[in-house]
Amino acid sequence: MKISNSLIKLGLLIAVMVGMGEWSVALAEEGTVPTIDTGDTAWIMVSSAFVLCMMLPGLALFYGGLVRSKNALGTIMHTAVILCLITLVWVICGYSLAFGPDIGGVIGSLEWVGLQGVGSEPSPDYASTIPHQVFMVFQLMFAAITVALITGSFAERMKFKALLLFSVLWSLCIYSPLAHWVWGGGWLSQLGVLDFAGGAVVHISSGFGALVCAMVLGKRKGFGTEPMPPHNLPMTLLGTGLLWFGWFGFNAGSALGANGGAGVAFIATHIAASAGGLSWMVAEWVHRGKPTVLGIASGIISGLATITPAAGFVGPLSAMIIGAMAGTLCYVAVVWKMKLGYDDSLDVVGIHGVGGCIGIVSTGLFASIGATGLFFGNAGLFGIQVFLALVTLAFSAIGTYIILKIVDWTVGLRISAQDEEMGLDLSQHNERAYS
Amino acid sequence: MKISNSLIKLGLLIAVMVGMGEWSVALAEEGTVPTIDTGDTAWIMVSSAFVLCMMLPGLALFYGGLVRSKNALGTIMHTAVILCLITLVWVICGYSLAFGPDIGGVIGSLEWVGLQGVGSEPSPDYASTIPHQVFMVFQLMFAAITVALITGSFAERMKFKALLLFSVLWSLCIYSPLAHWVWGGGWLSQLGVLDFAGGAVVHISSGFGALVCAMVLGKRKGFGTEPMPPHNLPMTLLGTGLLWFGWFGFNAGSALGANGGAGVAFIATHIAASAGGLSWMVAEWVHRGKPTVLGIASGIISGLATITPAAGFVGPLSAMIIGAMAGTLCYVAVVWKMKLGYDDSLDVVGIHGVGGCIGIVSTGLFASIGATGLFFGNAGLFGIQVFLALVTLAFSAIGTYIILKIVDWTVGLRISAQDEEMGLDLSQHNERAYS
Amino acid sequence: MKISNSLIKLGLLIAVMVGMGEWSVALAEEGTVPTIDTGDTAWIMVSSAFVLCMMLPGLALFYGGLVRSKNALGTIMHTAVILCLITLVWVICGYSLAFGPDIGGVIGSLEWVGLQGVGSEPSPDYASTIPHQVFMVFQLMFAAITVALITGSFAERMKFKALLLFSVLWSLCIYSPLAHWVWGGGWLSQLGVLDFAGGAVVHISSGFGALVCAMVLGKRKGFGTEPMPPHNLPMTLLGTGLLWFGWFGFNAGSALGANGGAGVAFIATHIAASAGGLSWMVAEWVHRGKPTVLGIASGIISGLATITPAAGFVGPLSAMIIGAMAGTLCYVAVVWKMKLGYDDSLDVVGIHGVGGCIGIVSTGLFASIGATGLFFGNAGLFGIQVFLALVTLAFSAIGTYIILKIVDWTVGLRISAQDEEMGLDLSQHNERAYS
Amino acid sequence: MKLIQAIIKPFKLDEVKEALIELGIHGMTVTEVKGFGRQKGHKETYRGTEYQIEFVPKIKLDIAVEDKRVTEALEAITRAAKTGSIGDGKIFVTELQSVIRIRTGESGEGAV
Amino acid sequence: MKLIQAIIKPFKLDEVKEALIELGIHGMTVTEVKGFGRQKGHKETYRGTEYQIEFVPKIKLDIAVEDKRVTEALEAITRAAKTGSIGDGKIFVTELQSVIRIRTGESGEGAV
Amino acid sequence: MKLIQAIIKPFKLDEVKEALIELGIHGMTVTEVKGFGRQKGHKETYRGTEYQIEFVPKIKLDIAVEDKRVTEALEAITRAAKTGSIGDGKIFVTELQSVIRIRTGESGEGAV
Ligand SMILES: Nc1ncnc2c1ncn2[C@@H]1O[C@H](COP(=O)(O)OP(=O)(O)O)[C@@H](O)[C@H]1O
Ligand SMILES: Nc1ncnc2c1ncn2[C@@H]1O[C@H](COP(=O)(O)OP(=O)(O)O)[C@@H](O)[C@H]1O
Ligand SMILES: Nc1ncnc2c1ncn2[C@@H]1O[C@H](COP(=O)(O)OP(=O)(O)O)[C@@H](O)[C@H]1O
Repeated sequence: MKISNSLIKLGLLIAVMVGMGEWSVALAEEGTVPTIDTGDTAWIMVSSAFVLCMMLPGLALFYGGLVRSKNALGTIMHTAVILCLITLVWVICGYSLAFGPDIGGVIGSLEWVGLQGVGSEPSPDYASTIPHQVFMVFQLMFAAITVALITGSFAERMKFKALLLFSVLWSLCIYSPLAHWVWGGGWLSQLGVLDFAGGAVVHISSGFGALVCAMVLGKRKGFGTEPMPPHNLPMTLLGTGLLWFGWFGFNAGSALGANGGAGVAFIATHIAASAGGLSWMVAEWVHRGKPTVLGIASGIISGLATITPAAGFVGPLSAMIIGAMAGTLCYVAVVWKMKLGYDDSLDVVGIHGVGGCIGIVSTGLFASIGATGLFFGNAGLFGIQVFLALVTLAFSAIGTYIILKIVDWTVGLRISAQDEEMGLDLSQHNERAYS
Repeated sequence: MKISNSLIKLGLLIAVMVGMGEWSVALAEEGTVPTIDTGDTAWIMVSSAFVLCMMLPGLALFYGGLVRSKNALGTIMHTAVILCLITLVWVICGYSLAFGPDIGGVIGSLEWVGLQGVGSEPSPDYASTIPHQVFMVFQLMFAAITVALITGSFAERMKFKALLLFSVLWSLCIYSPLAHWVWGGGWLSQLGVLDFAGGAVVHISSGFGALVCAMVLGKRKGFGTEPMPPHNLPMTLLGTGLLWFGWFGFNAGSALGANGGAGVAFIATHIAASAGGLSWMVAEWVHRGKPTVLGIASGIISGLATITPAAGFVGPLSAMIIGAMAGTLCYVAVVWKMKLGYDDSLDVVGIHGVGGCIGIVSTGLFASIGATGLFFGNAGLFGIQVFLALVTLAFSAIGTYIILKIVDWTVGLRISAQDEEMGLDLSQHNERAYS
Repeated sequence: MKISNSLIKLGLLIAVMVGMGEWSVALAEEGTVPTIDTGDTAWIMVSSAFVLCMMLPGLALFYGGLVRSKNALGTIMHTAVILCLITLVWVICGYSLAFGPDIGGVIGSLEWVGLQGVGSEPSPDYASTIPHQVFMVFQLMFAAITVALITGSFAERMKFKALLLFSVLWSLCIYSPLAHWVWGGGWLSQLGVLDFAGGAVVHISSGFGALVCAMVLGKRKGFGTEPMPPHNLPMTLLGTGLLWFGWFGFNAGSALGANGGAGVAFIATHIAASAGGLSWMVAEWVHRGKPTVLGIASGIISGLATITPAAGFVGPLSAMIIGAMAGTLCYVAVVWKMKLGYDDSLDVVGIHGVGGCIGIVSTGLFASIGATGLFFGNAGLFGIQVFLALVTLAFSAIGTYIILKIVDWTVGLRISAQDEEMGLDLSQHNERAYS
Repeated sequence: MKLIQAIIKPFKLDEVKEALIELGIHGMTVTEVKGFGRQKGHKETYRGTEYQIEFVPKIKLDIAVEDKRVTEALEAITRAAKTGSIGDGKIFVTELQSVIRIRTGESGEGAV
Repeated sequence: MKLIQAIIKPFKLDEVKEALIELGIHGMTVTEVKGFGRQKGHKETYRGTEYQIEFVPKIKLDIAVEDKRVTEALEAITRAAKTGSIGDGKIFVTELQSVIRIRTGESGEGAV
Repeated sequence: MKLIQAIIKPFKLDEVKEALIELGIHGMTVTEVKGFGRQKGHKETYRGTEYQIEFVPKIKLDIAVEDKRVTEALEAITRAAKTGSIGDGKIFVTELQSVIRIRTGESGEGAV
């Protein structure tokens, strides 16, 4: 009796470890076959679906509500077509470039082109308790949403063909390498950078790509002189809700299992979103005299974007501070934009670019779970994180610039003034949003 | 090699046990450390996200579609800001008051302030197969939505500052104590009351709080004389769908695991929603000559609210009866409101108050799974349930009255007549929903 | 005591196997008691909720946005009331007819009427790792959505009473038998047909039922002469996103567990949706000169409908080909409709009917995982699949015709010309969508 | 020059437009309006509360025509817009003092 | 016959309608318009950027009345629509050359 | 007093408003309308079916002006609203018999 009981206890002990990511890795190292855990698999499939929901309908409507009604469909289309397109790009070669067997720390090999060798067994390299294909599709969603985020900066004026070409090039030349460097075993990961769910890979890269887009494409006709109020804020709030909802998959899914680490990321995400929403609201209240609904929505997204790299590494109170900083500083960044004079139409730079930087740096400051940041005594991490932010920013900005030039020379970037007057919906798609 | 292999197999064997809910309970009783089950954890994280989705965008749009367009954003804002605010309140001290170590059956201690001691291990007291933090965030969603429900009663006329103060006070002084009494080991739970997912804690409390709000704030300008049709019913139907969807997390998540009990709650929830929708539709059809879309939506919500306390305790046919009663009686209650003459603008009393009461009492009648109600031979439970309904109702009504008076004395409850004419969106937030 | 311990160990052993999809089948055959797996249960509950989300709000808004604004609510109502009604029908006897103990390969017995015997233990016949009730509710969602899909063909002109009667009859007389034949152990399943998640049972049956409806009800007033543009395409795109999201539950949930097979279905679903969206967009671009937003949305749904029967049986590249065929051929079918002159108002035939046929046949061609199609050397399966498509098509078409005649004789099918002019919202429901 | 303002049932717009085009009148301006008159509106019901909505959707057409074509225009509109049931609408005619085509600056009959 | 065009504050519509009905005037046509005038509009703020919105929502009423009732109609409208604060609106009166009831084809005063 | 009704391209509204303000005309009423005329509309495509939409969004401005300012007002509008391409719109002028300011009850030129 006692012996069998202790055996059971021992087993349980082991079982716990199985539940925890690190052990399965250990086991994999011993050469055993990793096994699928149904709970982890369920969670990552759900998380993948959640991230899809962040894009379509989430981001599509968030952006769609912010533009003028003559551009509502064209704006939604950006996210929709990017989602379809990057899915195929990722399956064909994007995944292999990002996560395939490493070549010199720089890029993944083409071994997994067309998902060859990406089967329903766990991968030996990533997420040892879920099917490799599920890991692949979870990463696919990240690849797609990153490109979609950028579209907010050139809303209401990009040629549709240009959008297609830009998206494919950007995904292959900016996203896949970056994902490889940070998550696929590349050189940055070897330096020990921390990016839990994509503060650098997703938000800094899209945010500063967006800045370059806004500068290269130029202002919208009438920007700064005529009011361009959002045509449907309830739609934007709907998008906000779906983004928040989906972000649980984005961040807590990045634990790659339904374990304690996922729980840490889940609550950090939720708390930062709330703190971000409130702090933006208060900042605008103080600055402009009224709390606004678009303000709280923007603050929520700022909080979510900012906590992304830190989610799995910080406790609830740190998350609250990070979220509060996010809402305030992103608000300041967005207000400054008007002074700098570029037309980042839906504030991708101010929210994702600035938020991503704050998040990456904050990870170096506040990390206390599974890593140690400056405030807990490890100055080294802070330096590494600042370096990560700068490298990502520079790589994305320069790469985006080159890609835009290529697109401009080939198909042209911007629609004609007359088409802009008419709106994307009629000029690019022969459709109207509302009849 | 072989030895380590067999050890691993043994470990796996045992791991399976972790997968089985009953076992971990048995084990916990033997005094062993509770272990995380990935399936249960996945389910409760999903459920938490689902309940978030019930609020934003769910409830926000459900309510937002029902008001006049000049108040659309202000109404959505109520839910959004409450979600952010109560998140912080809960993290800082609400959770500790509700679920922290019991003080005399009345309130939780402040031991868990700032989530101190709420870690990624299961709590010894609640939900032994999921991280304590995940249990905490699941409960957080309940705390937030309860306050948000109330806002329907004073829609289109509450000062924004008053809303903020009211929400914080209500959550701390009404919700946390009630949650403690019923779910946190407090005096009501010691009496043996049954409230599976919040018929009393969530629906009766918000519903009768709402009644007092409607009475204290008074009618909207023009109420009863001019038509105030919902400005966007498709938006309300969207909200209905998301509420239904999220309610699976709310109710089946309250099983705190992905087990047979969750399945029981899941199907009871679904059946009661359907029966509620149809019965309200038929009642209105008989009464007014036409079945309405808002009617079926309202009936669905009535069914969902009503089954909430009973979901895990009743079989499918009982759920059908409870749902059918819900749709009919809530319809009657809502029609009566016009006669009583108070302006519960979005019918929080008629749906959540009345529905909650029916549900709590029905649990005492129909319980047959894991508990026994009157119809299955246990009159005692029935009495206890009626007592629970009355205590909750009285506590919430009186408490809400006091809080409203405090808010009125400090920041004032109601916007000026001119602001009301203008609408919340422009007067409180300098924004318009549609441009 | 020792014996009980060894028994426990034995149970555990078996439990492990249960955790692994393939094994559980073997065990069931050996007659052991199936046990619940929390990961699988979490996944199927989530999947059920996802399919609910596909209907309300998903399909309801997808369809609602496509009609004219005077019919917006009436169209949403179709899905809402069908969801409620078929839920009760299914619980009362539909499930028993479809999945109850087989009678001669033709129909399920009435043994499980009112869900008697459908408990929270796994069923011995279906899905041995999840509660039987959870399997039942997952199937319920399929039953409901199938009927709801049809409503697109007779949008804007069906009497509400007729809709109710039609739905009940169709579900009982067409859906339940078909589900039994293919999934409930009936004669088609005995032939070895493959229908992973409902290409025949759901899409062919609703698609060709819809064709008959469109023909019997006749054209809308003004069809072909006056423009009937969609009144709210952002709403339709919102629906598209929610359908895509929910379809992960529909298809990957049909693996009935969170295992490798679910992963296979998940990625096939996602890839086919993307390929479908792009291929329809390109087809329309070539044909009409502009890529459209409604086009990509329609292509996404075509891809999803088409991959449904194949999802668990095909690899990613096959899924891409199937999706690409779906988008192109469904576009062609929809354009042809105008030539054939029937008014399938929201293109149920062109998308679900045609898509379902392509999918069922493609399964016979491309199956390579757990089954072998023509392209992998097994011509037999191809023949069987063609047979399945034809049988389903004929059964649904004929059955629908008879049901429509019965409904016409009893309550009448079509609203008056004046009511049609006025719109469903005011004439059938005394409501307006927007005020 | 006269300005004809016709208030008609919305679904008659296409027929009226065709009738005018047949007369060679190729310009008009359309406004969505709500009418109040003999035609009673409709009932709406929200959560058991009934509202009588008295305003009925109508279309207002503004058409500037040369004096000599007014009679035939009025006849054409009346014919095309008529259903014979209450609520068919009204036509109002006012005198136009001048008409200008913005594009060219020309005024008078040629500007229409 | 005269055509009265009254531009009023939206929330005054019901009162004006009642006032006209009391006079026995049972027909009117309502248009949602935006007004620009002495009444300043409002401020809107989106992400910290302020817009001054100068156009104010108004309701335009078109009412055809027989000449003899014009004065009382104008008085009734003025009384009912007045709040005394800036932005109450204007009333414009023009001469109607003819009025036709489409349903019956009748014209003149009987058509109103 | 005259009532000027100008039908213009929507994006010209601001310029026209500025031009009028420069003249000291500080009141106007704006209606969203659809125009039908020489300017052909646009094509829309839904699931492969093409519709020719003949109605084009326009803005209608109603401006009451004293007689003496009519000419300059017409000139200002024409200048500001002109793009030179088809569809620039029309201006209609009618005689106003009286104008009342609701707030004060005053009528005539002072009421504008
Ligand atoms: N005196 C009026 N002034 C302006 N518009 C009117 C007047 N009377 C009727 N109308 C318009 O004509 C429409 C039709 O009038 P109504 O009295 O309903 O029917 P009928 O045209 O058959 O007499 C009304 O909805 C309203 O828009
Ligand atoms: N000259 C004008 N022509 C046409 N409409 C005018 C004119 N002046 C004012 N209006 C209309 O009357 C409304 C009220 O005018 P406003 O100057 O704001 O206040 P008040 O009526 O108190 O003088 C304006 O919003 C506008 O719709
Ligand atoms: N006869 C008319 N009556 C009323 N409005 C007219 C008339 N002709 C044109 N319009 C209005 O003027 C607008 C511009 O007219 P259109 O013929 O397209 O171009 P243009 O002004 O360059 O001649 C039309 O869209 C319509 O709103």
